[in-house]
Amino acid sequence: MTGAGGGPAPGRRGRGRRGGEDLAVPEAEFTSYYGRPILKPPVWKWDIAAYLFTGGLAAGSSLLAAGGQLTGRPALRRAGRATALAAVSASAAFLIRDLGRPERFHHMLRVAKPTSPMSVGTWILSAYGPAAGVAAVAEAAVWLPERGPFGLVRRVLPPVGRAAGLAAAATAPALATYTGVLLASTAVPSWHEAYPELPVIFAGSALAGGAGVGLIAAPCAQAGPARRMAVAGAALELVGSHRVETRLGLLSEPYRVGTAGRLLRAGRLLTAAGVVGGLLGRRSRAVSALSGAALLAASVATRFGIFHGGVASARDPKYTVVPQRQRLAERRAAA
Amino acid sequence: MLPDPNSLYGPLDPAPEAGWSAAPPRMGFFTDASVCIGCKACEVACKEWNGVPDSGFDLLGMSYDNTGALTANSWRHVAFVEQPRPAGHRTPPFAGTPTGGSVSAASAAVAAGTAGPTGTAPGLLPGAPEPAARMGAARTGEDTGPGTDDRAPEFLGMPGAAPPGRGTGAEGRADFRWLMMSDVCKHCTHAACLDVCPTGSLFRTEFGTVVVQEDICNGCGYCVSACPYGVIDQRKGDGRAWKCTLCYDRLGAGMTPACAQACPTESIQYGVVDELRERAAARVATLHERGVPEARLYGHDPNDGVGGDGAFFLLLDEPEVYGLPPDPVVTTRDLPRMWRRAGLAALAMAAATVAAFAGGSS
Amino acid sequence: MGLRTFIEGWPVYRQLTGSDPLGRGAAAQSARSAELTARTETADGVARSVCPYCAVGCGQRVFHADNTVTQIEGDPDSPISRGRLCPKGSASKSLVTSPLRQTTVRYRRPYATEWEDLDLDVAVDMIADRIIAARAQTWEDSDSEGRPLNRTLGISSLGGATLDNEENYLIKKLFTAMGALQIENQARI
Amino acid sequence: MAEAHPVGFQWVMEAKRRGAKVFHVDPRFTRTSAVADTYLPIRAGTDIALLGGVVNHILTHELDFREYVLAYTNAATIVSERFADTEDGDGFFSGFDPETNSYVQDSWQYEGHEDDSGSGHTADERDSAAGMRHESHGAQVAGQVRRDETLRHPRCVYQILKRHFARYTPEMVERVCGIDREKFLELARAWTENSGRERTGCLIYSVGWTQHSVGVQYIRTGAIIQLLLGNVGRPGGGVLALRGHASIQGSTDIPTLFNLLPGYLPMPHHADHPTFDEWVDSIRHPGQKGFWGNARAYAASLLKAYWGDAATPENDFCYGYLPRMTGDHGTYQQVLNMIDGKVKGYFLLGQNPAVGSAHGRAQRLGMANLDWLVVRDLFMIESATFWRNGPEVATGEIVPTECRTEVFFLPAASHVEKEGTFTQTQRLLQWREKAVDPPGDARSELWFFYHLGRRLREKLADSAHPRDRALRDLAWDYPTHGPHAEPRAEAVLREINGYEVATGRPLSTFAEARDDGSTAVGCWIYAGVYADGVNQAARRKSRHEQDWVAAEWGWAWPANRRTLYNRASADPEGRPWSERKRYVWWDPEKAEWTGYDVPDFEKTKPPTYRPPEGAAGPEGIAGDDPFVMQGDGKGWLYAPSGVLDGPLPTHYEPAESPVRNPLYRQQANPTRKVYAHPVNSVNPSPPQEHSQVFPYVFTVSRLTEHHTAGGMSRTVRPLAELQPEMFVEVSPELAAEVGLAQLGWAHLVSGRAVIEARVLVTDRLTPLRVDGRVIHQVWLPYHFGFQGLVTGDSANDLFGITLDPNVLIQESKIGTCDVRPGRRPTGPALLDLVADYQRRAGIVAGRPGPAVTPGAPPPTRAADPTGSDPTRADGTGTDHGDREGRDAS
Repeated sequence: MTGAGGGPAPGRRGRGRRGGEDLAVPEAEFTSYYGRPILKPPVWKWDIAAYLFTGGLAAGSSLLAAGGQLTGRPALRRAGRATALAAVSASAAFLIRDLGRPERFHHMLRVAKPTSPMSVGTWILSAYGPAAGVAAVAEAAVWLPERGPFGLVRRVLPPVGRAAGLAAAATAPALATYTGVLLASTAVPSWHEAYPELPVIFAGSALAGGAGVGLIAAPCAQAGPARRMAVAGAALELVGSHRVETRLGLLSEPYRVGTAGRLLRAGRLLTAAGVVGGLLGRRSRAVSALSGAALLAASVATRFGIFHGGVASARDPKYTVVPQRQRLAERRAAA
Repeated sequence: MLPDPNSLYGPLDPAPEAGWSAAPPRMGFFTDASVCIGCKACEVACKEWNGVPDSGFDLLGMSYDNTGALTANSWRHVAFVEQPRPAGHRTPPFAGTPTGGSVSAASAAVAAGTAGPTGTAPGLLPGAPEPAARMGAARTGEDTGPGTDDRAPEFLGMPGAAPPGRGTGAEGRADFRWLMMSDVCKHCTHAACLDVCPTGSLFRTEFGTVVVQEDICNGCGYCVSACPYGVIDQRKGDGRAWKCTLCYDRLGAGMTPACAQACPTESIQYGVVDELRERAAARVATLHERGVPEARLYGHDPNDGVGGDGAFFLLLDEPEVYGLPPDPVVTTRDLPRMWRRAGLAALAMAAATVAAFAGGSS
Repeated sequence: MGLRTFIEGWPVYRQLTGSDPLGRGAAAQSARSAELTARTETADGVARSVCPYCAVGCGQRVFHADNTVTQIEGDPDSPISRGRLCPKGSASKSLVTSPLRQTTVRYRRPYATEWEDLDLDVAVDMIADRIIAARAQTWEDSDSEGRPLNRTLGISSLGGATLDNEENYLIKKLFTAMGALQIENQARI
Repeated sequence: MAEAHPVGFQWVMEAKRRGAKVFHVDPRFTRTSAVADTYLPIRAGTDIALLGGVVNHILTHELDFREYVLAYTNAATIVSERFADTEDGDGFFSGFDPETNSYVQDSWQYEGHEDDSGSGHTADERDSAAGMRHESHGAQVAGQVRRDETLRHPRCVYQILKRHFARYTPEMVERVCGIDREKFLELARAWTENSGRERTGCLIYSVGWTQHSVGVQYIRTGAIIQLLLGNVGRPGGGVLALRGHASIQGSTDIPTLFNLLPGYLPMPHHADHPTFDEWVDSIRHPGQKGFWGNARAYAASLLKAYWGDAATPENDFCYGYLPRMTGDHGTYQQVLNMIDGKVKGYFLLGQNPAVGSAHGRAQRLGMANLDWLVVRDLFMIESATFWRNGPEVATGEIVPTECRTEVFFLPAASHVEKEGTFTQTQRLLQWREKAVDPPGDARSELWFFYHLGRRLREKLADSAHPRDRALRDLAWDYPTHGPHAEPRAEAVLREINGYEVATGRPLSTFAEARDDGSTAVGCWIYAGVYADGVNQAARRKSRHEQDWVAAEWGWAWPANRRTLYNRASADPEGRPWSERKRYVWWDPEKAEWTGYDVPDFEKTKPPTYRPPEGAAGPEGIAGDDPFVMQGDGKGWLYAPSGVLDGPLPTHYEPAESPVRNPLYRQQANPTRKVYAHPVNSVNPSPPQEHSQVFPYVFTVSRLTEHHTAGGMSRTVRPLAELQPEMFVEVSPELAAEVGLAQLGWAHLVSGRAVIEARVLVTDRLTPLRVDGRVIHQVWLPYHFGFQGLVTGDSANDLFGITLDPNVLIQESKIGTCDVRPGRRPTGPALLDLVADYQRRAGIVAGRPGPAVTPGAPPPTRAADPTGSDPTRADGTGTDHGDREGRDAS
């Protein structure tokens, strides 16, 4: 078994790896027990897909904020920090909400397991969340009275916020990309086999999302980095999602059809629109903001698309049996 | 103590690797489908001991299987498969009777569409008719055992085209076999459910088994997606994940797990995994001698994708016929590469941000 | 619980200090799991019994605590069953502890549409009265030729195949003494 | 066996693992078939034809274990020249009396014993199910018999058997049973090849075999094969009955049955047994051989146990108190009497006839017409709630406000809430310890009947009625304990075991029973279960600590003997037939029988012993006569008495069959018990007209996941979920013919009822080619009813009432029906549908078809048998029953 993992051998089935939509897989003949799924599809509900988005958004926003902080673009900083706090709060809410036993959310802190992306994510969030929170709260310093105990806080907060903002930014890329591993490290066929791409897509999507916040919030003068972030993010996202839709042979199918296919196509369009709008409309606050919104929407669509694609692949035993049969046949042929 | 080099993939004795320095020998199940009589004592004995609730009162039409699948509310599941194939009967069961074609495929296809509330999530999902029909279809050529599965099941069209009993194989059916197999959690050497569990609720016991700790589980559901066998799921209302514990409490008291103790025909054998593997190999050899070439082991090989199962099987057909994945792989095999990819992506993200801020003037 | 105990009980700490750095085994074990024991170990007692379903006669061990059955499983000593049970035998605990079991006397008056409650003692007394009345109504001393009959055909009974020998003995003895001949059980069916 | 007795089946799997071949014969492919080496689908109701084919195979090829057969069976015995076989009588043996549709057995006797048949006429025996008396012992034979050791005499049993079964050829088996002849031969060869000195073969049946109008003869046929092959009394041999209830054997030994008293003593008959002496002599047959000679002691000791001090030799031990039979008082007769208003009160003790008995509608209508009903059960069963939610309430036949039955539901204690013994299917008594107290008002039957009796006796203490003396004199003092004054079960067991009245010393064996009133024995065959004052049934020595016979686990009657007639495991000289199969043998040095089991023989009687002239009782049994309970010490291939419907098994069609009997003009068992009651009916069978109205055969049996009428399984969650719905299994061929779809609905119509079920279309059922036509069979579980966690229509509703003449057990393993797609009608439309079928089938209420098939005149004493046939119905005189296809409508 090579590093390509359990994926089907290139060229064997997905004829024309780069053949765009022409990836028709011969109708797979397979057997399963009363035709039923072999795997249990994920029990995660929409809130996990939403978390993928908000987590990425928080990460992208924190990076944006840190950039703004370091390059003197206060609008980016403020918007980034505020969005980061809101997004990370929503993330926590989504995560806890999805638990079967929400009151036991703190059990996540019992262990620190490198084998569990969710455990790793928990600790990343534990590091990131407070930092992002403090950074955002620091923005409120200006509204505090100048005297008294609050005056002290008002004076201390900005430097603390700066440190926190940098800390949040330092952990943000991990927050954005670990979710790729979160999905990939499952038995869900189309997630697992997409493990090389998922972090890339999610990184790109996070960047684009952060950029979207910047485009919406910042005056055109400060929005340049956001535009560039959008381009970079879109590039990562588009390359990544193109690869999952084409590289995985049969397992790419769930990303091309049904809900997942529609969402990913929509994501691609919105991303393109966002980037184009961001670049062409650089002088128009409105166009920029619209572009930013498109990027955010694209990020949402992409996350939900990836999510649904995986779920679909687990629901149909075809995606479990056929690639595994193929693998066995290849092993036998080799032996 | 450093983790074993095979701590994520490959042959391993899991209990010592999980920190049990004075671990007893690894314990497990060998489930021999060739002597299973489908009585479901295992299902019931398990529920009685473990206080597992019912999983719905629905006629599924999957032969005598009204459980449907392993769920949080059924930790043993007896599969029933009817097939117009030879079964080592000295003469075919229906030789000489005025039969038409077989209906096994068509009936299975209809049964694929049933479902019922199991009280769990995701529970029992309906299936597709074609692969169900293929399960119940005759085979072209002779069944000479595992690894010769290039022959497609002989399945002549979907039901509905012709009334059952007509139109398919007009020469009549003579051969028939009724497969039964008690499925259970595999207690993998490399257990993805355990590895991905963020709370440590799922843990490796000193017996090498994999157990959900009900006082810890917070119902995150990660294990459900991680299991390559589709074993574990979530109990509704309760919210937690449940599965076979290999009767951890009984093992601690030196007792046999409830299902194995109840099993009337020793189809479910409990013991030291190494010994069970020897016994299983001998049983396969015996069956091959007795003219049952289709007998094969499943999950016994420490070199397979999950490092071998603590609960493995002797099957009489391909694994997927029984609802088992033909070549499962634990997700952690690829985990280091996944983290590397995530790291690269994170770096790219950071670099892109730096570039975005550093690379322009506006 | 002191802080020290708390820290030492924290699996992350145990991961860092113990033999299970990945937190997948010993370090992750909960206090409950560590103390887990089979409830058969803590039972008040175990009764050696026999399965109530079919006639194979499989040995059962009935574990109980606080006057409640906590587990019923096969008796490995039995030369008949070697500790094994079928699904029905395995379900014996659910059978005897079932919430659907009727545990109070129910009474349906003639022509009534609903059940009502009745005291057990009163019920037995009423049944005794009805037996005496039925005998009085339907007693046959002798046949047309004067040969003794000593019986009533006004009382019937069905059942016994699920009961104990001792019970069947008393049933037959009492019914015979009251002249009730029409005593039957599943062996006729 | 895997279906209904999975744990017992472990021993079959064990044998298979060691190389045994397993053959499974069943109308449907079951979980047993799945692991058998060969499965033989059979038309329900034709087992005698199949087994008769095996007998023929053995005799034709002389494959019998000749040494065993000669020495241990009655093969050599010469039968009366007056005997005529069914092969000559077109389905009738000699001695048939068409007035009563029963036999006079004189002509069946051994030569020179023609007047010894005991009852002479069997009509009375049929009514009292007298065949059941022989469970503990064979029927009687007086004196010496004539034998031909060469087996060539034309009237020796061997030759009679050979002629009788000569037509049961493989071709005939195929024609009757629908079993491929090659497959039949596979079975016959395997059975014969695996029997003899070195090997034994075992025949196992589930008691569905008894639920036929020729049920006893099924088992007889099996016994004949096993005797011919030397498979009786030897390890790994035998005819094993898999009974279906925890203590159904016990409830036959200590009978809650109308015709028996404990230990298979007959309930006295008003005409035959007016006095104690006549009663006793009818049991022991003075002067006859065998172990039945001490019957007087058993009978006197029983009455002593019943009436204690009041029972004295002078008053015949209160024999006069016993109620007397005048005819058939069986459960089905009772139910018909209930419908007719003759029964006032009814006790149901852990039994659910509304679902579990044949003709459920009759059962429910009967219960709805009582003064009072007492139901004692764990759960609220259908038999307690029929007045509010039974099917007849839906059809309007039972109107709650018009139903007068007063119902007492008394909750019962479960098996863990009381102590006592069950007797399992191999006669083994096992004591159960009590684990917990019963909940609420729940009480044991022991408690209920003890206190009911106590109360009755109190109420009648001052009664002057003679009828109450039996109650007032009853020995009814049992020690009680606990807050509810629970009687001590061990005290009752001690009484069952028997004791010396003077000292109270428990007896060690039934040989200690006396006829002078000095011993009281509740059930003589159980004597020894409390030997030495120790509860032997409570023994639990682990199987790991004793040999494979495990004699110290529980206690088996008689005398803790695990295999009956085990003297036959040794050759006539007392040596094991082979080392592999040694079990019980004669030790010449110690001059006694020894072995793994308790020898079923007088311990010191040497193999060379020959009885002196005129010896009676045990003394009359020779040293090489293993069948010590038989009057001649031999295993009976041919039964000159004791079986009412023939000395040899004969294939008759079931009472309801779509097929004309291919062997004889006589269609069905002419001696079967039928009830001409308006509620009862029998679907027409050929040659009657209109049999095509009910073209399909249905058969019912158990599922592993459920128990009997469902009262102990449909109420239990982990079982109810495993088989949650009533279903019918049909072959793909029938599904196509009728238009049934997998998981759709079907309804089945008989002359009694219509029920509905979900459809499972499965390859496990197959049509059969029978006598040139295709017969379809469907299968139903009979577990479902209208109460419980899971509910459904009751299969037993479809049956009518027709009984085996020997034991009065109903034919409820086969009936005919129509099968239609879709759900059944409800309400009055349901009754209309059944009425329509009855009309089309020419069913007249209360007029079952003729027992003697028209045109099949039996060799009889009657001058004009057909003309004098009182039960003959109209329009049945010709043999033009439609043999093909369904009714066109």
